[in-house]
Amino acid sequence: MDPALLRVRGLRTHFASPEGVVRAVDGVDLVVREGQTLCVVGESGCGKSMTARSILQLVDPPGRIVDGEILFRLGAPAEPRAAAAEHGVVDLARLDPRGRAMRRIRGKEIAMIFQEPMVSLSPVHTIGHQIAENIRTHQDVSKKEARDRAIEELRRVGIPRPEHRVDAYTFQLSGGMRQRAMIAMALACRPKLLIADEPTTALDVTTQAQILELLQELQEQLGMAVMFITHDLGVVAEIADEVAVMYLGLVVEQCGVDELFHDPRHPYTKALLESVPTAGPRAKQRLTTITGSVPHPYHRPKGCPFHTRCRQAIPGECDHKLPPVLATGTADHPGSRAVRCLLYQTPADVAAGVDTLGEVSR
Amino acid sequence: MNDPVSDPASDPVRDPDRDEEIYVAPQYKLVWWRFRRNRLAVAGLVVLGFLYLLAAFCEFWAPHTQDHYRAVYSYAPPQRIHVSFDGGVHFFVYGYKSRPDPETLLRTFTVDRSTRVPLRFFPRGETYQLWGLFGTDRHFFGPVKPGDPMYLFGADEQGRDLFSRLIYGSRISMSVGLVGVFLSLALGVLLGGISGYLGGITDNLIQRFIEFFMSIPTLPLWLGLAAAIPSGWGPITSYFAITIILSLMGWTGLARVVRSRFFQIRSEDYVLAAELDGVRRMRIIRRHMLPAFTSHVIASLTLSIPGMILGETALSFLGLGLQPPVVSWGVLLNDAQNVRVLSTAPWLLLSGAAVVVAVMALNFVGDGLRDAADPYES
Amino acid sequence: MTTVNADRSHTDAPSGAASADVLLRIRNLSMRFQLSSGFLGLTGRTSFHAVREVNLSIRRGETLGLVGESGCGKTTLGRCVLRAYKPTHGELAYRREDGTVVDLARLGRGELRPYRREIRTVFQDPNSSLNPRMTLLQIVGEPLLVNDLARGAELRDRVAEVLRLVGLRPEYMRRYPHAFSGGERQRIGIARALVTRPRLVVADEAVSALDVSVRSQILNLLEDLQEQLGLTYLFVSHDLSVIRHLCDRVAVMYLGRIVEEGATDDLFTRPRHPYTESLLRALPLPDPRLRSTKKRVPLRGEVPDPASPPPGCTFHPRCPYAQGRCATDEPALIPLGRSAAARCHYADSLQLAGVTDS
Amino acid sequence: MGLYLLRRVLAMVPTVFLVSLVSFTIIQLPPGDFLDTVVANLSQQGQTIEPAQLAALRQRYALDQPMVVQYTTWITNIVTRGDFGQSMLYGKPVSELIGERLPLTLGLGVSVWLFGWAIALPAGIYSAVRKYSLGDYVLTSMAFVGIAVPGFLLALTVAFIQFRYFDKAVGGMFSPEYADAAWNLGKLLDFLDHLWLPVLVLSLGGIGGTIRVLRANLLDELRKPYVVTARSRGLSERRLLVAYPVRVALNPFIATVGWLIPALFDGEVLVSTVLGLETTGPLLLRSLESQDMYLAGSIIFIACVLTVIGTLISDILLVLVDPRVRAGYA
Repeated sequence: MDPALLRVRGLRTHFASPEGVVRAVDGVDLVVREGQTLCVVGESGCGKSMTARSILQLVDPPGRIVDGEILFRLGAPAEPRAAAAEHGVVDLARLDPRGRAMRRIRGKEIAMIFQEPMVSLSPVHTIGHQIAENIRTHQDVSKKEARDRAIEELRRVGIPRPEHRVDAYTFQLSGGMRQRAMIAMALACRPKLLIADEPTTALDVTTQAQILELLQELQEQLGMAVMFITHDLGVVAEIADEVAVMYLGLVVEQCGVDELFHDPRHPYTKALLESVPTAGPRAKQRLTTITGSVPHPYHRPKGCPFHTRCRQAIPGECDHKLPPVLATGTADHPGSRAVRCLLYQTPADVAAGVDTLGEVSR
Repeated sequence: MNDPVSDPASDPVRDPDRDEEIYVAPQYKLVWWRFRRNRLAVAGLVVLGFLYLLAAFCEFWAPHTQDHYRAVYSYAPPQRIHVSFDGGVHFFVYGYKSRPDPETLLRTFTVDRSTRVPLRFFPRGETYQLWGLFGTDRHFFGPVKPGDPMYLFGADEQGRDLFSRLIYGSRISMSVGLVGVFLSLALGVLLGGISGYLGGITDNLIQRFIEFFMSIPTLPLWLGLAAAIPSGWGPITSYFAITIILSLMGWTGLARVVRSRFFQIRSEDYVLAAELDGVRRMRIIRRHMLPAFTSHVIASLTLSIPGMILGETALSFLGLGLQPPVVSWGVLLNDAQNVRVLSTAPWLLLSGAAVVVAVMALNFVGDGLRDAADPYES
Repeated sequence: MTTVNADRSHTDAPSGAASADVLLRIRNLSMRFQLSSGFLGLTGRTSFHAVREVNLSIRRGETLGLVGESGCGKTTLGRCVLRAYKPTHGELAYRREDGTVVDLARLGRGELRPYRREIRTVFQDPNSSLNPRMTLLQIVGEPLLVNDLARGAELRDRVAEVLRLVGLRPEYMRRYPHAFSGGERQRIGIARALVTRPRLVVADEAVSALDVSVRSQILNLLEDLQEQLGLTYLFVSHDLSVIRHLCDRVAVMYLGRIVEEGATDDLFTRPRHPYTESLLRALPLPDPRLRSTKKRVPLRGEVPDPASPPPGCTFHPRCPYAQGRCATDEPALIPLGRSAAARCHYADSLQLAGVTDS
Repeated sequence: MGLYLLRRVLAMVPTVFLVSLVSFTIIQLPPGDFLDTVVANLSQQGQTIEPAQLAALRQRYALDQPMVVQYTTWITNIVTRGDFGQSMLYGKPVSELIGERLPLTLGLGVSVWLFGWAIALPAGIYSAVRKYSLGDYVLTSMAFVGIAVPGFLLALTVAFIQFRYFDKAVGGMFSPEYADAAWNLGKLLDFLDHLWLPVLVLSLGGIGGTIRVLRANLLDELRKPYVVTARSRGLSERRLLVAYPVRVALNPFIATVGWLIPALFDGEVLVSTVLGLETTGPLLLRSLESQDMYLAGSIIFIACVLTVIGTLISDILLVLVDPRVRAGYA
């Protein structure tokens, strides 16, 4: 139904340092479907930002993509580069990070927005200049035209008096307006995929609501897919179609948003959901916690990375074997889900929600 | 975005056995561990240690005293040390044959392979008072017979041994930087601290004053002040006068460093936390603020020593700084002002090489310290 | 030292509780900051009220939540209570163990020292609030040492005790903060707050910098400690879900003023101030099935510059229910029921939506 | 902007006043007034000076008046008549002596600045962008050497090498045969032939410093998130580098254009002395050696004033290039 726009398989991004190798991303599999929103959720240090950056080959040295494929389906068949790739699909991991092919995808096919617009935008250029530059990088238009387009884009993201604000510098705007400007910039070339790296984390709740609303509106208008990175399960519940849960460089579960909140499979997902205080009916009751904290990347546990904190860990199994991905249905099918956990032995277990201990989850 | 993963170098953890050692390591250890990883800085530190050791015991290291001269060896060229192995290990240099040039009246020297000047460790030579405490005539290295010519770096016009004079010169040249830097530090910490602590209009005034100082060309002013030093002053007085002049110009940078660090640390949460603990002001400064900027200040100090050394060298080279009979590298270079003299005795430039080595070593160490100064920031 | 009459009644404060219950009564508290600019700081001098005429009571043993967007003055209010700032105006009537009441707002540096160990704080950022150059023992033991509460072996014992209390191993007290993870560091911060056996703890965004899984541990810890030690919390946060989980009562701040105050459940299910409603509505709920039930009208505009607040009700430019008089008349804090109040002309008549309970 | 300019120019007044005080103090430092020195010098050479002439000079420079009056007279003479006093060493007005030499000093300064930046800026950028490459190591070590080798030592070494191995005397800006000749192609070439050495020697230290600072600044900028953002929009590396981080990293240099002038005076005194250039540096040195204090003080005063003007230019440039600074004064 909704075919995959981006499919990441076995992605590994490692950082080599004199102290050893940090495996920031270590075998990530995920799928973003056309026109849909995939939320990537996880705690700090789980590699979600690095996964996002790896997709656009924006990892700074000493970081390096060491393995895996990032398959992206290119837009119009007329695209000259697409001819080279089979069925219009390119493996972004194999492109030269500085090459022309990669640059044509950045900003045009896949755009990215970041957490802190103040530092993510140039301090010495006006926002109009930066938007116009983006347009002119990918399209052959005059300066005047690019500027008019920039004003249009600013209006679209709800910045008041855009013909005036187009000449503003980032430090002259409020946090919410900056984030809007960054969105305008990212969407100026109508990308098919927007990667949003914690775009609302630094904002107040009311501003966050405005930005989320805006993103959803624009997504509907422009028909793009969104990969939204966040640590806030509330935000996930608001906007996601599908969710990928990450832990220590691995996607441990990917499924539809409703299944995630109401029928989770992975013990980490379950524990995460239980540990969130809800604004719902209140009782001064203890929260369920996950013991310990996320291990330091230098001390990555063997086997399933979560086994050290997992209530259902099987001694002798989980601390040895890295669980394989068990997927139900085909990855292109909505309603399909994928889990990495030894409690499930077959895809059928995953579908049924029965783990090998015979316990029916929730 | 706050992935600790993004900067793996920030964490020195390697093998778990060392973890506990790192966990309980105080700041100076962490700084040292970080410093140690910078090879250039470590090399600089070794050279620096060597130079200061040389300066501290120069009478012992130098084969001759600084004023020991023999006019017959005027502009005698450097000798090479040879080793012979007949009946044990012996070091020696060849003697000179010389004859006056009829045109220039300067002596020209050739190596005389027939005479050997035997050398040894710990020979007896001229007596000296080490640090004014005790007298001895033992030197580290020198000719077996005190009167024999040994000019490893050549001789100057009066036949004085440049090698010995360089070693003696290191005492003044290397200490000018240290003393000057401490004077600068006193001024800088005082004014920078006042500026940072009081803030407001006081801060503003001190800042304008510092800007004014920084906008004055240093060397002309040094020259002006140095020229005003009465020539009748003794060597020690003029040494301190020169040092004060040098430090007058160097304190502004330090004051700025101190002030900005002060502001930065004062706004740290842990300082507020200490205030809310009921810690008294003096204790906050002593226990919480000073330790946080000592390492930075030491790094800045190290980096400002070279400026002082170069300043002294420049002044003395021009004849406005220290005057003979005081020996410093600058004073020695003063002999090398004339290109014609240089073409006769190019080895006179060796004192310049000493300056370069010292300055580079200090820069390496300072850079290394600066990079290692804050082991907690990633 | 100023002593406030203990049984003075405060009719304008909405707390209906007997005043013996009240640990700290904040009356008409204002905090104004000076901003200077220009050459030598002489040319321009502006000031703004970060906190304006706040009245609030904190009762013994309760958790009072203080919520609002960034820049609303909640942190400043917390720091006034801690006397990190000297309030420009108003009273901080603090009831001591023996029943006497002291106005903390008027005390000087030296006079404050005895109260520093009774009113403690937990900081937001466990990385910057712990001196990286001091060991756990030095950090946690410092308040004991400087207040002459303990030294030597006794100090060590008390530090060990409080470390155990917050779930850290006392063997670690020779370690430096860099040896600990974020959650553990926050525990150290809590240990430092508790080591003097305080009565009131001001927690300023104490769990905001933490990861979800660690945050729940710390929230549980704070609750357990309150029960064990009979602590009173002033919990400052922008996170409504944490506030709802932890707090008994909530005060909502906007542009330096309290705009609404009430018992947590009441305030969440039936807000009385339009701003509270907007906050609640903006809060993302962790259940995708609630998506359709929410009205999707985000709050318009942005928080105005506190240096030049709008006339009348400061919220009126963004308020969906604003009427003519809102732009001119400043509403008073209207008491609503037993311990609630809202600063809105129409607090009685508006039917505002709270959080729908699933 | 206009207001800002006005404020900055006004702020210069106290600085210039302070600088003049310092210079005047230097003039006054040696014991006795300068006429005493003149008389002493002349009598050493067996000459005398007319008492009437002496009295006239004394009155002109208010030497018999209190210090305040002397200072006022000195500064008034400078401001109103451009009269910096009399050099007793050369027996000429100071203004004339400085007027002869200042153009060459400033010309040398501009050449040093242009040459230095032409070398150092590309080198610094290269060094930062290709961090830890062979080129970076080579440039960084050269920068270290450049900082550590004092200019005069380098000048001395080069002069020695030229004298010893190329049999070429170094000194002056012209060969003897062109010294008094009118300007023609030959003289120009001869001038350039003499110019390269001082320019090279004088710029070396600055080049080293610039490379190191620019490299550090640029490395800081390259780490900033806005670079990643720009890259994520598909900009080519070269455009991205020039349009964003380099521009920001260069700002501190623009801010310090003004400091180049004192730096020039610092380096120039020694190098010109060694190389025998007819600039203000050796003049200052000679005047100091012979205690010709009006000349010395005036040179220091002019150097300081030029520095203040340079700082002003820097500030204006910085406002022009950096919108953040501009907004602060808008």
